[in-house]
Amino acid sequence: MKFAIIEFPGSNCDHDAYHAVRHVLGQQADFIWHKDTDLRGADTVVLPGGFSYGDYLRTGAIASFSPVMDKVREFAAAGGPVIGICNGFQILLEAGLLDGALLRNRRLKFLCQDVHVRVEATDTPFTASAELGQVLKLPIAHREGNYHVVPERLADLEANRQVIFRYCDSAGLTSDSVNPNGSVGSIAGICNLRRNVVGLMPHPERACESLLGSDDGRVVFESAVAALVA
Amino acid sequence: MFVTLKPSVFDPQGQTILDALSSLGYESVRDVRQGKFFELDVVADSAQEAMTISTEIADKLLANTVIEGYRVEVDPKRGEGD
Amino acid sequence: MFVTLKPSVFDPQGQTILDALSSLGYESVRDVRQGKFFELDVVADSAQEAMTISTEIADKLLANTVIEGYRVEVDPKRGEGD
Amino acid sequence: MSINQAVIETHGLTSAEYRRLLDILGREPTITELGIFSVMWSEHCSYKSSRLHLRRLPTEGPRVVQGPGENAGAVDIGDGLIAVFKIESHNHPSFIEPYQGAATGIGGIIRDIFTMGARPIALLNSLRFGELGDSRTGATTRRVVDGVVDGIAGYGNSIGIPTVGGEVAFESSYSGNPLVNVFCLGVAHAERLAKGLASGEGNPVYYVGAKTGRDGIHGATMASAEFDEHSGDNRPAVQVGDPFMEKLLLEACLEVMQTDALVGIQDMGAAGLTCSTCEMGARGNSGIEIDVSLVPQREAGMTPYEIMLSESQERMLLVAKKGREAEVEQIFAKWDLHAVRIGRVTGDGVLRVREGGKVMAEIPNRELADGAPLYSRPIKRPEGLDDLRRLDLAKLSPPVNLTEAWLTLLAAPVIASKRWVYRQYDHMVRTNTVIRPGCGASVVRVKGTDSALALSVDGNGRYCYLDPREGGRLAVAEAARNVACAGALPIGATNCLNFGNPERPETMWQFSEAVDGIAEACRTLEIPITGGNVSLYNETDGQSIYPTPVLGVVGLIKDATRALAGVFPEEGLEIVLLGDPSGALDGSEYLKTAHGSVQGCPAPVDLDRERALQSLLVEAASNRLLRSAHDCAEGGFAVALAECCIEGEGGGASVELPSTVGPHDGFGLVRLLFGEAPTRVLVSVPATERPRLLEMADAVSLPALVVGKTGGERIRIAVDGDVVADVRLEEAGNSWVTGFTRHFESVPWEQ
Ligand SMILES: Nc1ncnc2c1ncn2[C@@H]1O[C@H](COP(=O)(O)OP(=O)(O)O)[C@@H](O)[C@H]1O
Ligand SMILES: [Mg+2]
Repeated sequence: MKFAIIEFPGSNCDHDAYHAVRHVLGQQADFIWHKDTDLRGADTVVLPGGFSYGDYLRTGAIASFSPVMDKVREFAAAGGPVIGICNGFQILLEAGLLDGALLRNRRLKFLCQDVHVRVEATDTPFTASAELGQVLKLPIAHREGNYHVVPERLADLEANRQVIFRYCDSAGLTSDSVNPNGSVGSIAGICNLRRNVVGLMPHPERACESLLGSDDGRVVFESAVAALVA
Repeated sequence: MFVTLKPSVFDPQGQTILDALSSLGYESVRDVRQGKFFELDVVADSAQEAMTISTEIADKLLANTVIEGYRVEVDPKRGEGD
Repeated sequence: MFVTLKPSVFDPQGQTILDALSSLGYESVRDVRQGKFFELDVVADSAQEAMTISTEIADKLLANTVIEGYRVEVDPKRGEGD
Repeated sequence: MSINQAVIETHGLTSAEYRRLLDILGREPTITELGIFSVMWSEHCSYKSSRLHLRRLPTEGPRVVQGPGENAGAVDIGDGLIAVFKIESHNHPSFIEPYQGAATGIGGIIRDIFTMGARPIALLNSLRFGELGDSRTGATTRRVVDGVVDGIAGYGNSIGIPTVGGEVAFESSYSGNPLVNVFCLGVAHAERLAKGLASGEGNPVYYVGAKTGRDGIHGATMASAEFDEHSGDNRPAVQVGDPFMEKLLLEACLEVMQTDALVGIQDMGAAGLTCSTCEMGARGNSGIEIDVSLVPQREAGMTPYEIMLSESQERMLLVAKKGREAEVEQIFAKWDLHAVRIGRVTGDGVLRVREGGKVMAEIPNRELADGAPLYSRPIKRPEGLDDLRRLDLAKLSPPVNLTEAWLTLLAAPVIASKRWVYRQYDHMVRTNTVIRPGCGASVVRVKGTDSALALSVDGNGRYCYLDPREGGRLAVAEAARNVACAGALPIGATNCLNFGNPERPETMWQFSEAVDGIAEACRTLEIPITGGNVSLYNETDGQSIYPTPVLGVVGLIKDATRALAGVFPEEGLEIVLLGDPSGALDGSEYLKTAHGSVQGCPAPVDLDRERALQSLLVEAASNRLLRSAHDCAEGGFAVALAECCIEGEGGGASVELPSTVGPHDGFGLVRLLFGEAPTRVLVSVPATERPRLLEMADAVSLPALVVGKTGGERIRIAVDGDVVADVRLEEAGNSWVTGFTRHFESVPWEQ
């Protein structure tokens, strides 16, 4: 099982994702530089968090034009599992691989804290090993995490069960007061229609070891491994 | 080149400024929306061409048309000095 | 209301966008500077008054005059529709 | 331009300094040379007022790999690794433009660390502002706080180095001169330590990073002159940080350092190209010759003077090995950076600046770098200090309701939770943060080893104002104690000395006393100082800040899984108070919050006992005896107890203290609850481990008192059987958690 971790200039959770899959899960992992045009036989692609191109212009905007993104598109079109975390999610949206956009958090400030998210679907390569309704404690760290789609598209997303993670409290209940950034429908993560491309704002790679406060994030990567073996 | 959030999209920055203004006593301000603008220095043979290039750039890169609208203005005089 | 970095102040955002444009093949773009703009809906008796209020707001709140300059434009027609 | 008296004065050189310059050159300087001398000999770069004093700080120890003198210090942390760390001030720029001032401060300290070949893994910040509640300056303070925190977040988050801790305090003395001290720590392989030196005649000198603009020209001299109402004139000198560029530089430089193609490297910080060329040459006993026309420039028509003095951010100077140029250039190109050869190393010990064929400056390096005059400035103990140090409680009345006083204190901006601040900082990126900000020291693990490092920055300007020597000792003791509470052995320290105008003898007295205090404490606690920073002229319109030394202490935990949190982790634990139960109200937060008074003699620290306490904590933590440890600092015992409950998972607590004998002034209980004193730590232990803990304390004659148990929905303090303060955990939590935001948001926007 081999993960490709794409590095854009300004990515800064690339090493964290690498550490999680390589050292915590014991899987193979390769860094792929954004100018590369070869995913080197990877089974799963990870677009890590960070501030690609400084988040200048708009988060993820410039990175979505990187040469490697053509390969990621091909890989996704062939059904390969792709996950975008935080800035990686923003890049997937800018690249048109997922629907919607991320606005500035409703209270404007950057937020770094733990949140709870509820798993809304287990038929994706990144949630297959989780249980439906399972509550995960994961960190967030972003200023532009306020997910937005127009109401008609939101209805589509819901109807197609494309919402994969929702902000909730520790008991799994959603409410405005536990929605950290104002995302429509408390959406923390979504997938594409084909369900192989997933994007989320929380950082599962930061929650893979209990020493760091939570290992709830492991299930995301373990799912990817299991999905491939299956 | 002017890029603004579409009217249907909530603008938290504009709202915050509005709140600040009202707490400063500027009651006459009814609404604030924040946008970005870009000054591009484009070498082109005609204003027409500059417009085409700029519009393409705005559409492709500078605006995210999912949430933003844009408007392009060309100031051809600028170039003449060069 | 337009807020831009003063010309002598480094604009890393503009520089990065410029680099991105050139790697996308837009060689004809020579310079990019990014600024903010604000649309304020001001209730005022005259364009003059709106101008005064807006300028005051720009100076006090919207522009950081240490590194930014600003320009205010008033569009009186806007209000008529209300 | 001809060099007359006025020109010399605007360059901040005294006539004696100018004569020295003439001696060194043996002729009149060119204007470029004058500019170069003026920045190199500014207080900021030359430490001319402080250096004689700094020599008294202990800088050696078995773990010290790099002491003061390089871009940062370094200590051995085992496994073939070293911890590289330093603290820096960015006070003046942060007042002029809070966001960019703080942001570029972060950029600067990060460069200091990776310049040494270390991968930066943690940032801390120590902040001092005016009072939010001040009707005259509160609104400005709010804007400055907001901008500074935003700037630190903006830069640190973007570059991906976690800001894991810090401190924030408010005192009116900082209202016109806030303090922004930033600390960075990195980890390097011991054999890869890079140095800022130039050697090897003919080796190429490279410039890499952002282009040079007219930013911050005279920045270094600005940081060395006090503010007055004309400071606005300096404003265009504000620099804008570019964290994205710095991220590229960081990765590219670390990659270049993996090769052995590099001779030396230094960032262009204060005094930019001038300082880096001259210092690298001086350290390597060589000269450097550069051609300014080759320097990448952002603006047209820049003069050699401007290019040499520019403080544009995110630039590095490198000396590579001859013949390895292509290798170096390629690595930078991979990161979209263009390394430009601007000169070469020479053997003549001269800094030579050319513009094309023309020589614009030619100065012997060593004299320029190390030849600044050192001043033994006059020292005088301030008059009125004795009055200040006399605390007369008879004029004050004790609180009627101790519970209310407790809640008020918990909500005071200095004490209340700083969540509003650290939530804006990404404190988890790099997945090393074992103990997050919230309570006490922060802990980051060192990947690839079993170990972790605990970090704390501390200082209390109020104590130093009342007694600078004791204040210096207390700052060291507190920072080290915080680290020890996390179960870490303190192994090294850095310090940032923020003081007023050194030309005032009273300031120099404070400075000298504080240095002696720090030196004493570091000696007894065996913590070497490996570097630091001095920031003088912190005064506005003649009003000086409190003398504020800030200590950053690094501690080592051999087994990261034994790092101790500062809060009660579960119900049913026994709470033990190590150290004396009572504290003093002198200089305390209680006295200031309740009575607006800053007076008295802060409780002194017994350094031997402090050392015993810290050793005990480290040993008990490594034996897994303790479940938590929290020192009693500002706000005393009652505040520490509340914090342990609120931030923890152990519910409330019920404790009982014995009354202590003291003056019968009606403040006995207040001293017991809110009095401040060093060497006091509140720990929680499982009942089974209590006897061992008490034995250990007894063996070193450290008082240890079992005061109560964790659990329940209330926090209750009884004295001799009578409940004296009692509050619902939730209510106490509400005061503490929302206190900061409530104060902050109640300040009107600036008019
Ligand atoms: N400016 C800041 N940046 C990050 N964390 C901060 C800052 N100020 C305070 N904190 C965090 O809040 C907690 C409380 O700080 P403080 O009251 O100074 O306690 P102590 O001195 O006991 O560590 C600490 O964990 C500290 O790291
Ligand atoms: Mg402290």
